[in-house]
Amino acid sequence: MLRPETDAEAAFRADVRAFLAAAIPDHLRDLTFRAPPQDCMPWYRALSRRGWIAPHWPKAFGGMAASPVEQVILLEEMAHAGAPDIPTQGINHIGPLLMHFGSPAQQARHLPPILAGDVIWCQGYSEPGAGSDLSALRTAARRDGDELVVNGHKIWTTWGHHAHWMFALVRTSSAGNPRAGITFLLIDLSSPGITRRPIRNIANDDEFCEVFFDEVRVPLENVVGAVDDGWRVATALLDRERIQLGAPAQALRALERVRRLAPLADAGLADRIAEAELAVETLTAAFLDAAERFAAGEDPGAESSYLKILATETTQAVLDIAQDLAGPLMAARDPVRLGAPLVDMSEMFLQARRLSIYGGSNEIQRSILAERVLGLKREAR
Amino acid sequence: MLRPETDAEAAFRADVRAFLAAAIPDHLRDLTFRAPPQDCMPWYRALSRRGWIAPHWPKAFGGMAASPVEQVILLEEMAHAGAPDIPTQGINHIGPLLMHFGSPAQQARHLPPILAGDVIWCQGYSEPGAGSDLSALRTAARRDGDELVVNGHKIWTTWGHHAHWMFALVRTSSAGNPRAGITFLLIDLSSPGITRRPIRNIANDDEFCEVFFDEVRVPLENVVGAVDDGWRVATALLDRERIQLGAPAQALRALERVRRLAPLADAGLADRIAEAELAVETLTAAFLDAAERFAAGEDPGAESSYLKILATETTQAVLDIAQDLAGPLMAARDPVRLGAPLVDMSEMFLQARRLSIYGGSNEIQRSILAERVLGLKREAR
Amino acid sequence: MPSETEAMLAAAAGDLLDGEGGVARARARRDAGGGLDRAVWSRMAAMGWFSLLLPEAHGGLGLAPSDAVDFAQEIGARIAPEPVVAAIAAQPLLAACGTPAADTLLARAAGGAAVICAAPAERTDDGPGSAFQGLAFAPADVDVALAFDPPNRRLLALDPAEARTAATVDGGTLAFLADGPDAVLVAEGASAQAAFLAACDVQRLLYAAELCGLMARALDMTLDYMRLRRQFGQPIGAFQALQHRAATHFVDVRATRALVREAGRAFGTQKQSGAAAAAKAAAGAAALRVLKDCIQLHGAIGFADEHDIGLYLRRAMVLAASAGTPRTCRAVFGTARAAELDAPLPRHAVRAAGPDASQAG
Amino acid sequence: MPSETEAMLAAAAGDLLDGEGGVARARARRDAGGGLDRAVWSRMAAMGWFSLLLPEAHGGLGLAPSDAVDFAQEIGARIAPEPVVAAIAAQPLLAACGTPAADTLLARAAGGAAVICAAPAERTDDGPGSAFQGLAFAPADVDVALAFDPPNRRLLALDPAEARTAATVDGGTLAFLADGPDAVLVAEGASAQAAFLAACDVQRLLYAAELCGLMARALDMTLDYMRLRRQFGQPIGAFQALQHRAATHFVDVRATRALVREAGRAFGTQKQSGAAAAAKAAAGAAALRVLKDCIQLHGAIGFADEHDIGLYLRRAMVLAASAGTPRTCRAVFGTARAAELDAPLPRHAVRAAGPDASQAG
Repeated sequence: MLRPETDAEAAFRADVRAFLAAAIPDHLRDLTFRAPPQDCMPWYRALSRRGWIAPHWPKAFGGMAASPVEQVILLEEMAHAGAPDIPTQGINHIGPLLMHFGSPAQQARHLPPILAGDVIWCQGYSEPGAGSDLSALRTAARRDGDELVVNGHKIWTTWGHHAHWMFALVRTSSAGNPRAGITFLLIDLSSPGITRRPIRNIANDDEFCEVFFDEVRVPLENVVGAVDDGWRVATALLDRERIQLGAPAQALRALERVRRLAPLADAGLADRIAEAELAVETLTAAFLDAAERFAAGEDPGAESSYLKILATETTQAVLDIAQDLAGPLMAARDPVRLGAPLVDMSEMFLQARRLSIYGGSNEIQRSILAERVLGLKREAR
Repeated sequence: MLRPETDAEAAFRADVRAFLAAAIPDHLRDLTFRAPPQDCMPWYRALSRRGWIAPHWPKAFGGMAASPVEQVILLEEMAHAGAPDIPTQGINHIGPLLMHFGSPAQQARHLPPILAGDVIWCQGYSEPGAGSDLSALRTAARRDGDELVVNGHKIWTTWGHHAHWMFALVRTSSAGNPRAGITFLLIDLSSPGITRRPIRNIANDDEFCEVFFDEVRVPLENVVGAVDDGWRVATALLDRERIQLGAPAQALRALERVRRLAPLADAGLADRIAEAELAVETLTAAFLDAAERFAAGEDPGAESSYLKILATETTQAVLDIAQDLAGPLMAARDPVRLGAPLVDMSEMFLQARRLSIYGGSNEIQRSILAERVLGLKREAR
Repeated sequence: MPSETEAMLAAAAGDLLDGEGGVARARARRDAGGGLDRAVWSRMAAMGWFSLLLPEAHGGLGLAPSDAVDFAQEIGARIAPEPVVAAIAAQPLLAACGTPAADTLLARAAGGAAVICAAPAERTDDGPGSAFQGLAFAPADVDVALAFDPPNRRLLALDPAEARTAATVDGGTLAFLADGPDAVLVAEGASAQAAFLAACDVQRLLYAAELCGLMARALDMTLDYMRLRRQFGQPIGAFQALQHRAATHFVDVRATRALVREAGRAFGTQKQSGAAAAAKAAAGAAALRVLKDCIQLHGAIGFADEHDIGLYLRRAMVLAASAGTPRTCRAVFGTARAAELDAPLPRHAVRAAGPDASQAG
Repeated sequence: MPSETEAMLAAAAGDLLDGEGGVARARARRDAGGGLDRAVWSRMAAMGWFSLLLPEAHGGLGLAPSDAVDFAQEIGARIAPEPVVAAIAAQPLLAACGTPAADTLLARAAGGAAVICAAPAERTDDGPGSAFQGLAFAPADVDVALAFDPPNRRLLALDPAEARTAATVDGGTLAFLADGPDAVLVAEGASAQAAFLAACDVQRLLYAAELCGLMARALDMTLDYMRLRRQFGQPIGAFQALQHRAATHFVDVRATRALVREAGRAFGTQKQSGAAAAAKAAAGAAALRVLKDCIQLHGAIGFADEHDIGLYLRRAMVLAASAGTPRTCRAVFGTARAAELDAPLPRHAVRAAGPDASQAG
């Protein structure tokens, strides 16, 4: 962050830094992957007790109502301290959505456990036949009394096998436009009829899974918004999501890798290191700008697709630089300490492939920008 | 070129180098732009007298039937010596086409003056409404006795205002498929009814022009192939053209700029210089490979689109490196000699914008590759 | 989000430049072979443009550099050929010197009578065989260029008309400033150096802003073209491969603008020099990236001089080269960042007076 | 255009590897946590794979390195996990040494009984605080690694089982070879150095070929996927933005393959080391570029381990890091090229014996 900090912000940074130095358990420090929830929930709860688990939540819902600058300070210090990446589906996704679209009962039931770290959420959007094209989803729910009965198959569900609840899109009607007839549903994953199968990713972690639904009964009170109106709810979620997908969380973690490898650099790599610093500083500025506009009441709308592209491709570009710095050890899977710096970036490099695929692939984001923001007309088909 | 040269090839290289050292007039040496034909025709004729004007033409038509290796030797030495870029529409385009599709009378009439440097040709394909989409062309020719009468408007005609003859595509029928009803025509530009207007390019050179046709009478004997069959003739030309568009002529000239600026480089730029050398070596290898396959009888076909992309984007990438090397003088239009090296690349940088637009834009080439070589099905529209 | 002052300044800049003829002026100057339009310059001076950053005590508007970011974007959007940014940086520099020579120059500059610019250090160490030991480059059509001689810590006033020159791709002329018998000593010592380096920072920030305005407008022109131009029976903007490239440029433009604004906020702190260099590095590189593809997206007409997009590319080359190329500025930023990372908390103290060695070379 | 020998060799390699299980072997080894399948290794040895380049006088096939380019491509296409290339380079190296120690090792290697590899110099000068002064990296599951100690010009035989190790992303294990009490001196002096450097050149060329085969197959897999996978009612290969990226990768794959073949022709000339480094630099960089986007073009399934494309990316990382990263190899090539440009005609004399200083560090 280039701007000067106020005294209060500087004090906050010092506070965060001191807390992180003391509070991060050694076995969770400097991880290059997202640790499974059971490993990092103690850390989640420690942040929660300190009041820093939900920086961007309003105070009314138990958040810290952090300013964008405070959010960046937290992210910078967490990256610098090597804090682990925590599950964010509750904090960043379903939490803010319930604040806007949830009933008071839904809010009262679901928000406190998210803050406390007692419940882990996962997102049930993608299906084998509906990835970037969510409107093609086929997991169906039929009405039966006060319940919806769900049958189908979700995939690429991050931490789905560790989660307690899923927020999902299900088809409740097949009439009309494929985007109509979709319902936004909260599903208790301990319900009978649910089978979960972990999927190993290319970095060899079981980070996501498939979830099969066989006559799973979900009470109607778990519908967010109205039945058949889930597309609107989810789209709003996607827009909000994109602001947090644009936070420099991963990019700062990647930059930390570059900084630690910097002592290995010859003169020819100094420019590459400066490129990495500059790229992350640019992303940070873009996030601050967007978050401040959003905080001031502007609708992020489709334009914020640009942040998601920027954040994910910045992270990947920074890890390419880390790869250059690692030299002949770029393919080492184990952390290797040959001299002073620890070479430990290949797992993060592999994990980062996910960033431009998930959360709406960057291809989809570019098409959204082109069509909705730049006014470039789509081909008639 | 990485391969070893035979004794004969090494002798040829020495011969070329000695000739170039003596024969290039000083005022034509090290130009960063394509000099107007009237300036460089003496050099064209000097090469012609030496027998090196048409390296890839067969001996039967007065060429030197040079092997691909000899062609590369010529290009490498010409770039190294700072030889000027000569008009190539006759040598590379209409000449080879007439060898395949021209009548004996057309060959006898047109090939010797191309070799001698007595006649300059230009290409009349593009029109204001038909750039990448040549099938949309509207310049029309109607039959009147033994003549075709041409009306219309060609644009982006390189050296059109200096040329004696144009080979053009004109519409002779508007029935059926837009690619049918096109005729390939040789037009004497001294015919009555032709108006030419030079167009200045972004490097401030009058390198191309518009040509207007108002009731221009062209004898039927100037049709190449059959009336209404011009698309086939021109497409074959495009395929052959692409092989020469893939020659490392421009890339080697750009690399020469990098080499001359290399003394200005700090340690951080050594890798960039090696990148430039490597990129041009890669292009050279690709050209040799394709030219040898072509010489052995393989049809270059659509696949050779890849060479055009590679050659033009390599040249542009090398000039980006030259720009980095030029540092604060990257925007100097005048050649500047501050220390030992002459900084003189901005005009070449601007001229190189053309490469990825002309000769079938690189977007078109990528679509050709995707559809015809990679088997990726086009969207139904 | 720009303040009211910033927005007013920017709007006034746009109005004046549009009233003078907009982009056509850049073309006209190029066609005329360079030269400054003194009448336009006087009107700019009368609007107070060159004393925006001059302290109020000296008769200026006393604004912060960040207040001029949007203003500079408007200049860039219209590729105005005048050395506005260099002139803006000169006045606070002269005011900070406080010497009689500086006061005399400041008086000449104030009314727009004399065109006085700060010329950032671009010392070219040519090595053996060099005929030139230069201090800096400056537009050739200014009356006085202020350049700094680092080894002797002297701020010099030089006449570019006496210098070697070379044409630039935008139709301007660059003077290679060297110390010589005609050089006038304006000030010297550490405080002169600090003031000069601050003027360099101002230029980097505002050139970066100018580049942002330039590339944003160039992209808008390109999008307009993509919506209108038809090929294969459709507007070319309908083709997904082009759409995705346009989206990439939109990301570049937006993000760079955010960085430049953010860098403006660092002025007056320790981070000023690093931030200004970061902004200039990012904007120079992004503008070249975006403009090269804007030409390509225009196709053949983009390569024709008659279309304005080529003027934007050429101006981008000149601005990217001014006051530090992207590589030079990345090096300054990288060095500043490395020093910061070594420093203990708090990272953000108010900037101490004194020269920044990383920029002196 | 490959000769008949080259084509036969390549076809035989493909047949053997397909018969052993193809890509599934790479996955199986990864799942098993590494380790060499000695039975497969013996069958490769029985086919003469490791003595392809061994002179006929020593019982080898006496082929030129360029003859093995297509062969290595077939290995890369199937991401065979064995250190075939390093073993191929070891035998002519041992033959060139001519010492009793070398002859003993050669005899052990010949039948495939011992897995003996040349380990290219990757000396890591770790600076202060380092616990390790390494000579080279080698696969941990070989019996003997041949490494060179440049300051003392000694070719050493080392046992990787005695070395520190680290897992690699493809499931293999890398040993960090250091001089130590168990090192066996194989040969020394200038001729040993020249033979070792030639073995490095062979590895660079053949790793480059392996990378070519790998990326060509990965692109084919991606194109297959693009033709089948449907989104928005169409195969994703119908989307122009993806088509153009696939076309870019096709260009990369074709051009790199041409360069690697061309580099093979330089063996035996002065240009050998530069050409081998050029091939390795280009292939390593291109493979990483292409593979990263192959994952992206596959979308979510590309990020899942169950799809083979991820195995290709991981193998590409290992091969790109072997015998010189792209940056290291560009530096070697750049230095060689600069020396060539300074040299007078003829540029292409037959290579003089003797070490190439650019590679010794």
